[in-house]
Amino acid sequence: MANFMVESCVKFACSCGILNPLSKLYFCRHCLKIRCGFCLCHEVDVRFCSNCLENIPSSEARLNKSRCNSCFDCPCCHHTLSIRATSAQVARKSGEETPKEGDAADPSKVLTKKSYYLACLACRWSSRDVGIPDQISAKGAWPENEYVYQSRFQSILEYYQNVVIQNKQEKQEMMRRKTLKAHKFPSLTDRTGLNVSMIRRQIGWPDKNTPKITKATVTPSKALEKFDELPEKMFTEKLNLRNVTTIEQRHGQPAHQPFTVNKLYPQRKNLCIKRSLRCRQCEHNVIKPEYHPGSIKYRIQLFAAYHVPDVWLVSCEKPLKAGVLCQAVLKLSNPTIHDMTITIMDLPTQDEEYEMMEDLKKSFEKNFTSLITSSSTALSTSSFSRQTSITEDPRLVSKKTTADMKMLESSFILNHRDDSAEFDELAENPTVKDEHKFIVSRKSNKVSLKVNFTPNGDLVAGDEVIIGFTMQYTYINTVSNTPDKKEPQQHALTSRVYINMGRIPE
Amino acid sequence: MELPDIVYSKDEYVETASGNKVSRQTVLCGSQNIVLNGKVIVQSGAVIRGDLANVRTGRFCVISKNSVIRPPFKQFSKGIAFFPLHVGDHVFIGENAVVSAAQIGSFVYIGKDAVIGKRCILKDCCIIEDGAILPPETTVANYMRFTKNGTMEGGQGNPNFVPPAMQDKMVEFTKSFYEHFVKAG
Amino acid sequence: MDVPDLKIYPKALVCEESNIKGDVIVSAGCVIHPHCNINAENGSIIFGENCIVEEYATISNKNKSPGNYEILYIGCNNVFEVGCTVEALKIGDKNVFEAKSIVSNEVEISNGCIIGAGCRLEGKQTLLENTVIYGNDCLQREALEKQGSQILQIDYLRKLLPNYHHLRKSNYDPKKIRSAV
Amino acid sequence: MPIYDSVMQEKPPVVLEIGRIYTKLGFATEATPRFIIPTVSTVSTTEAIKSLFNYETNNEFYDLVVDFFQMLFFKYFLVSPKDRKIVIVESSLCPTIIRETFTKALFRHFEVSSVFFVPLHLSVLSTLAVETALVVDLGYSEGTVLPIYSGTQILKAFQAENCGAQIIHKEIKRQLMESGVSEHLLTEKVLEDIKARTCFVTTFERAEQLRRGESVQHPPDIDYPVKEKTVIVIPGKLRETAFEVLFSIESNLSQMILNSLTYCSIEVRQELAENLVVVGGTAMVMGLLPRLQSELLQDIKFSPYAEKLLLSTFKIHKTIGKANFTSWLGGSIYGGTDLIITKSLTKEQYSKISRVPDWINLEDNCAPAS
Repeated sequence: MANFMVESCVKFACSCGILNPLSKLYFCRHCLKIRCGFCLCHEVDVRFCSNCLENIPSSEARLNKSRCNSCFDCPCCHHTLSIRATSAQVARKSGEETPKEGDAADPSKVLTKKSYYLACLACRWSSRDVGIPDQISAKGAWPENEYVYQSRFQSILEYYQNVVIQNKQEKQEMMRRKTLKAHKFPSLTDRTGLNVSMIRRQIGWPDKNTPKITKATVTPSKALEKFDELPEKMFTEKLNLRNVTTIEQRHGQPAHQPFTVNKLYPQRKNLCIKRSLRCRQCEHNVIKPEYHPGSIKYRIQLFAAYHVPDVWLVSCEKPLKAGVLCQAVLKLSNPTIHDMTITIMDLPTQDEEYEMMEDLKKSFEKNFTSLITSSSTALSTSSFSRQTSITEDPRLVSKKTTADMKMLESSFILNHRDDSAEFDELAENPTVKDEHKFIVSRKSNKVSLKVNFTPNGDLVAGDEVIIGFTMQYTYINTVSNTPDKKEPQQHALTSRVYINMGRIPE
Repeated sequence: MELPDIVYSKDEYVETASGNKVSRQTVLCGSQNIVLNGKVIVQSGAVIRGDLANVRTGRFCVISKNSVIRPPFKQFSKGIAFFPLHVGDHVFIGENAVVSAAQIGSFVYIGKDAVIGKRCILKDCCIIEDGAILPPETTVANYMRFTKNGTMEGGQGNPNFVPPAMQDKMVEFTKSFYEHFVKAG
Repeated sequence: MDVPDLKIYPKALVCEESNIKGDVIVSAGCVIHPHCNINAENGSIIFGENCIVEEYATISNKNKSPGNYEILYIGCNNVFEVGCTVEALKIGDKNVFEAKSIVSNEVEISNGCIIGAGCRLEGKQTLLENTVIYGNDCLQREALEKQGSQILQIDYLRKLLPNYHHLRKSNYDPKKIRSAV
Repeated sequence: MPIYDSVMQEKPPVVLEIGRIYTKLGFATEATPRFIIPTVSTVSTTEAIKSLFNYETNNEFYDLVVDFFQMLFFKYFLVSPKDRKIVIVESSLCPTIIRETFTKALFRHFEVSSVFFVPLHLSVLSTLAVETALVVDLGYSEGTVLPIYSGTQILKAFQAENCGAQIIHKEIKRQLMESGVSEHLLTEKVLEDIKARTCFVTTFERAEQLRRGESVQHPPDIDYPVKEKTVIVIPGKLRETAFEVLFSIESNLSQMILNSLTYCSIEVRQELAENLVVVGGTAMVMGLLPRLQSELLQDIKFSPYAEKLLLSTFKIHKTIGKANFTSWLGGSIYGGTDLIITKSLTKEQYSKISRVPDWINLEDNCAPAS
């Protein structure tokens, strides 16, 4: 209703204690708790290219270093490059190189051929700037800059991998020898190694003598005594700043980090992802987007705004004065299709808040102990991939209220949402007979109410006036996670609401 | 806070049968080529260049003050061609924005002073920040936010940058903008 | 709206709804879109051939000393895109001022430059030829590739715009102007 | 089939080197980092951009770290952090709070399966395939020296001084302000850009001349546009002398190295001096290595080093790849071996002790009483 780009003055406390506007909160249907981006587990769901919107499966993404196959970024300004087509005139005989357009050739022998180059429409960089030849096909094989140290790195890596394995084998060998020595009767036959192979066969290990890895070798780097001195022209020649790359441009190509702009090569575009969010407590998804990169739909979308009544600040008496009673009008709306009974209560005291945190921790610890017992077989990485474990500690709410709010004397009903009502010409007002005094008006699933509060006496000019309350509401759970309970269950849920009423004027 | 009412005088705006509210101070060039699909607000000073190519907007769009909607052109070897510009439903275009996109999806928020370069494609549910500059032919994917610094952030499922329920938010926002855009008296 | 000091060459296209003040000469082949602001109250502005001025573009001759009457010469084939603000001292040929770019009044623009969308250029300086100003930090680089000409766009607009807009009539004899300049 | 192969194919470990200003990140067994990005975090609650190490309270730091890792995994790595193996390249003298916070965020918030801390200086050696070297790391806030002999860090010879980018930026700022450039133009970003694009380390001979106060023909001045605002002149003198602070009295790179050598035992000094390796972003500036060598050869002739050290040659290794990611590369090698399985701190271990075992902590550093 309000402009969502402006920071909302109404914040809800998540179960973990962090304040967020309702639009950033989620509602786990299974725990019946509010969750926020911080206390949910994020997972990479779908990888796609944000330019060509092609879905890229994870195996392919890994193969391509999670970059797009067809889209490129400008090495100069990091904007996406566009593929431009030109029709170049090619002499019929030499069909390989595409000369520049201007080349005048015998018209009888030429043939117009389409060729492509990459151009940036933001900074006007083009692949011709650095001498990359135009390609014949739009998805041309754009040359990749070869990394000179690739093979050297590979040999070093292999060397160390072997060294580590060798060490490990030696250690095992040692252990084996040690245990053999523990035998009371030294076996004379063991010297031949026959026993070993027999035992190996019994265990079911491959019948090979311990695969002795040939001692890996790598030529260690040689330190140099002579270096290239600074070129003399450094001191005399004028440096053209526009030919020198910026740090950002260098870091855009980590492998080469060129100093001059003529070595900037187009970079394959990094992919984007869609995330799914999972409740850490019950392991259910609260958000799961549709696979297709172009889709804006969700397969699971448990936004808090669909389940928790939202609160708006409609108006507030101004100016706010410290220690003086003030009145404000709030509006509540019911997003569900069931009537809600709302009770406005005091916020929990600090002790109660600590207690809540302890409870939350305990519910996690239960899960956690199960992890310890089950994962006694450590090392296996896959076996406990789907288990809850140590998680975030809940926190105290960071904002403190700076006003005393008078609680409403009774609870009230918030009517359910009725989509068809919007189209009804006759906006009939269901007049409730014994309407509470604090209710200003009702309109379909919304209620406006008056609240009174007194900003704390010790507030000075410029201080924020924050009121807070606990809103208890009845919630009908239509999907029960136990199959035997078909009846929708009614729960009384609470959420803590903090409203920033504005500042004490100067 | 709820959106405050924006009150306009009776003489300033023309309301069409389909509920479009168009300021008399707008410049609708080639108005026969402009289609506003209902409940669209076009505020004063806005320029829509229907003369260059067709412009079509969906329902519940807001085209704010002094913004320019200008169909893009592309240069070919033999000449240039202007492309029609289609805007989806529930799109907000901020003040002083310059829009030369080829296509704008639904539930898109374009901040004030933004520049959408030629032939850009804005997919559904994306946000262009105030003052952001989109170079020509940029594609902004769903649930992406193009920032003032020129980066793209967000993505579907990311709790920050773009509200996860962007569709609902934009519907709510443009509808209430329309409801609060009221005639004086 | 009648501007006595506005001189329009034949074959130039000036929309009636454009906002032109002061002494302005529009050479042949120029296209002045509606709702642009050309302010020559401090000193006259002369457009070279084949310039395009788009909506909400503001071109003003911000001559510092009012007594000293200086002319803002704008070369040929310049494009002033939507919402740009240009107060440069001097503008050469084949420049593009992209949407919402701002060039302040101490800058001289040579030829073939592109001031990117939203970029600002302030402070006393002369842009070298083929400079591109781009990005948030208004970085500079040199365009190596030749930029495409705007002639095709002008040809198209010349055919299109008369169908939709009222145009100001050309009121100047080119031969006389040539001797004057 | 060695275990690492299968692990690698499934989920290659991610390798991070989180520097003061730039973070290097990529996957293990890859020859270059995938990205080098500024170490800044977008605070999720306010969407403000903040430097990771610019924090007031530990809790704030934790939140910054969480947001930072969030960005790394979901914007750059594009893999779910859950049950992933992490390699972090870090100085062995990295403050405990940083290490603890990283680990806590990774285990508690991201539920990674293991974290492997690789000592920064040690990891550099693996990229050279040598066992002995004196590693000089020139970062942003400081330069550090740590000799390593036969794969063992000689920690008592560790040296740190403010020979980093920060002091150079300060010097550039000082000189430019002297020449009349107003301070508000000289943001950290501008200073860095001036340094990287125009400055270099001059030759030893010229530096000597400058020190003696002789006049030298400086390289040409450069007109430098500061964003959109104005154009300033970078004097040739600045270009040549900005890096001289690294060889000044207050913070001297060569003396730092020589000091470190004096702390080493006499029999290893020669070998260390012939195996210098300089890494870090500041090491990439043109002309640094020849200059450093000449400075070393000069300083060794004078007291106090002439008496203590009997060295006549200094040799410097050429790093594979660029010097600013050499230590990351070491992490990539370490993460590519079986050590990732044997030497990492696993989730189970962490959940028992809730802290990172460190050599500095006696509880981890004493032989178990038997």
